[in-house]
Amino acid sequence: MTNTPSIITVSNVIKQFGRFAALRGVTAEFDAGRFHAILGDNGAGKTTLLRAIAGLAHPTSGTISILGKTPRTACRDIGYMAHPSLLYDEMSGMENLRYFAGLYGIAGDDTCREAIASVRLDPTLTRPVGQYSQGMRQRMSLARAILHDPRVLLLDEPFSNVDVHSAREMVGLLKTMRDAGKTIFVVTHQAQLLEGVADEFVWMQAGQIIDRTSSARAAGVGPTEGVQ
Amino acid sequence: MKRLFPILSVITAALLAYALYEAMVVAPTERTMGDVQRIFYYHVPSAWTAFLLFMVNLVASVVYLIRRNPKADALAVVCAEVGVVFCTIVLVTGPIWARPVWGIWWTWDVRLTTTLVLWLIYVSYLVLRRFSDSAQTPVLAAVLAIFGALDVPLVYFSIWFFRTQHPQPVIGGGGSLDPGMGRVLLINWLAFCCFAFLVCWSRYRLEMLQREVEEAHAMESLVGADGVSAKASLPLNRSPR
Amino acid sequence: MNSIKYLYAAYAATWIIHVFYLTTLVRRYSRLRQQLRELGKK
Amino acid sequence: MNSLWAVTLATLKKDIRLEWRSKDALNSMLFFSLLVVVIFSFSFDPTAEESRQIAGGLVWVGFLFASVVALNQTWARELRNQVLDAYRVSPAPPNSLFVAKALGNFILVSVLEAVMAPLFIVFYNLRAIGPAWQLIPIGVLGTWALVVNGTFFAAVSIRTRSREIMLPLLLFPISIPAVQAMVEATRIILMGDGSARFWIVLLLTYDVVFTTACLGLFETILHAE
Repeated sequence: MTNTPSIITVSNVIKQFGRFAALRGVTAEFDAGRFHAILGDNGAGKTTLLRAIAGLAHPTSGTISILGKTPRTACRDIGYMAHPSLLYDEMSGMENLRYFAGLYGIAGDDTCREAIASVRLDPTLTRPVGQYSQGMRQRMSLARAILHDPRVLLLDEPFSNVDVHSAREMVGLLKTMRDAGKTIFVVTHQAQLLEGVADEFVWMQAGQIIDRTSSARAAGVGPTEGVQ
Repeated sequence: MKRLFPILSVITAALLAYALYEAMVVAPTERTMGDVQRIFYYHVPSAWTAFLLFMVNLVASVVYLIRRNPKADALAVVCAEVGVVFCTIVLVTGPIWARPVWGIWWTWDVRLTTTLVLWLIYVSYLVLRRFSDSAQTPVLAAVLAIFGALDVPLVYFSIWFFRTQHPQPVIGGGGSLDPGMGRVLLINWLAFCCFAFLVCWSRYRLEMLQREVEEAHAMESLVGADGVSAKASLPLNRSPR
Repeated sequence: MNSIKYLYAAYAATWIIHVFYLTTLVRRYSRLRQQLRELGKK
Repeated sequence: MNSLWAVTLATLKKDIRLEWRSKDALNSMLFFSLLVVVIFSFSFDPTAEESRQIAGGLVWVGFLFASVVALNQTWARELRNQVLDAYRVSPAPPNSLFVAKALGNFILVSVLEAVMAPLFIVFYNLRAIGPAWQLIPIGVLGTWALVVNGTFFAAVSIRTRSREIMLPLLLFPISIPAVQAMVEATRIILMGDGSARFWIVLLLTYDVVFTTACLGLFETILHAE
């Protein structure tokens, strides 16, 4: 486990959508190999920050660097999982992963099978993803995100709309990945699920980072957890 | 800069008045068309000005795509909008001219039709700007401007060839211009260019003001709703713009 | 020739369009000014 | 280069498979185009000799409307579950996605034309007086002209509000020379009225110019956010 300081540097990032700024000057450094939970109310800018780090949204101003590269050039090091599944509902899990593996230039089914097995799903399932339960779909979505073995994993609301059991299972999976040396970012409003698991809690409000704490309870400012 | 605007306005007004006098009084009356031919002195300079503005729009769009400079984008919007205004004038005065001369309102003349297509393209450009989410608008619009520019020569050739196959009344052109007419035309063009420049300048300032207001709104929008903590930290992180 | 009225119509149309456009600019400008004032008050 | 084609093929295969499973674009388009043909034959008396003159126009305007329906569907599939983001975070070349989509639409619209054309021929009792084989290059080039810009502007319009209506608003003005070329070329061949060479060359030029432009600018559009 290499602990290079600050794998991701965000400096003074502003993201403006017309008359609304989702990010209003975010500056932060994030360490490698740690589990970061990003918390905040709806509209606090969590998702936009994650999308900006993933290279999906270009900041209006400011810069983001990942391992010294821009988000776009660092794309092989980033795994991104959004709240929607990012999978084709009409295809089976294996068919989906095979296609996405192709996008990363990974040939052969072994990698896909391993990825599916690592999220504790059955690679031989032929059901289309659209018929999965929400918890299964989230895990399959995670399998897609880790397909190319990225060093940084960005997850947007991976626990919403799933039952507590599935959520805990997901947390367990993420913990294992962190222990394997990956840097993990989770956007959530369910802070209590990550208490004792995440290394750092990043509190966002109104498009800015307002606090960074090591425990979900130690937060001085910021919203009460689980409001939304 | 602030002083320049009124001075330029006065000069432009004088120039426009003088150009109008030249067009109405000094310019020789055309033999076959009569006085109605004087529409020419508004119609043609408007067209040239519109084309010039669209060209500036294209250049600004390309510059924006390369440099991502918001000022280039602002210039592109301004030129497109003012260009559409001038282009509209061309399309309105064209039929007013055609009617008494050829007895028809519209003719599928090469230049008139190309202008129409150009107008359609730039109206769709303005519609696109209106209907897209603001963060991406400049990029999409700039791309559309490039596509439009590529389209114009093709439109011109297709209509030109179509016309050679389907004989229709020949508009203007042909023959050489009376030198007196050429001079008046140039004076009018100069006057309209100055006028267009002034309008663009005002519109540019309006655009910049609008962006300022949007930015102020954006930076303000969450403060009211979310209370003290965000407000307290705002001045520290506010962008220096 | 009666066609002189077409000439006046064309010139008038030109300036009507210009004035109309300038009016919309002025209106947009005053609306922005208003918003700016409201923002300043907050 | 290798991965470019590999990804293009994979994407195309994936699209065809998805279309085959749901068939929503194909079915709605086929029915829509059938309606277009029928309504046109009510509106323009098919038996009149004049309708021969405008048949070229009718055919292509029908195709144009039908393909807009298809083109609007192109990216809808990628927006569901935000799958497009999965492509955007991957290192796969953006142009592969564009080429795959354009080829997919080309196939779809060609199928559509293959179904609609016989209906037009039957209803309007069409037969070519000029060299009929030239209708094939006209069909191919004309379809590509509609589809290449259509795919591109569909990708533009998904980034706007009211996206379904934006596509024709953006696409039609740009397509004017292509539509004119297709219509004229078809008319010339149906009427046996001289040579369609100029129009075919114009179509070819249009295709080359805009295919290049699309390939050059698609990445900008895909990552515009």
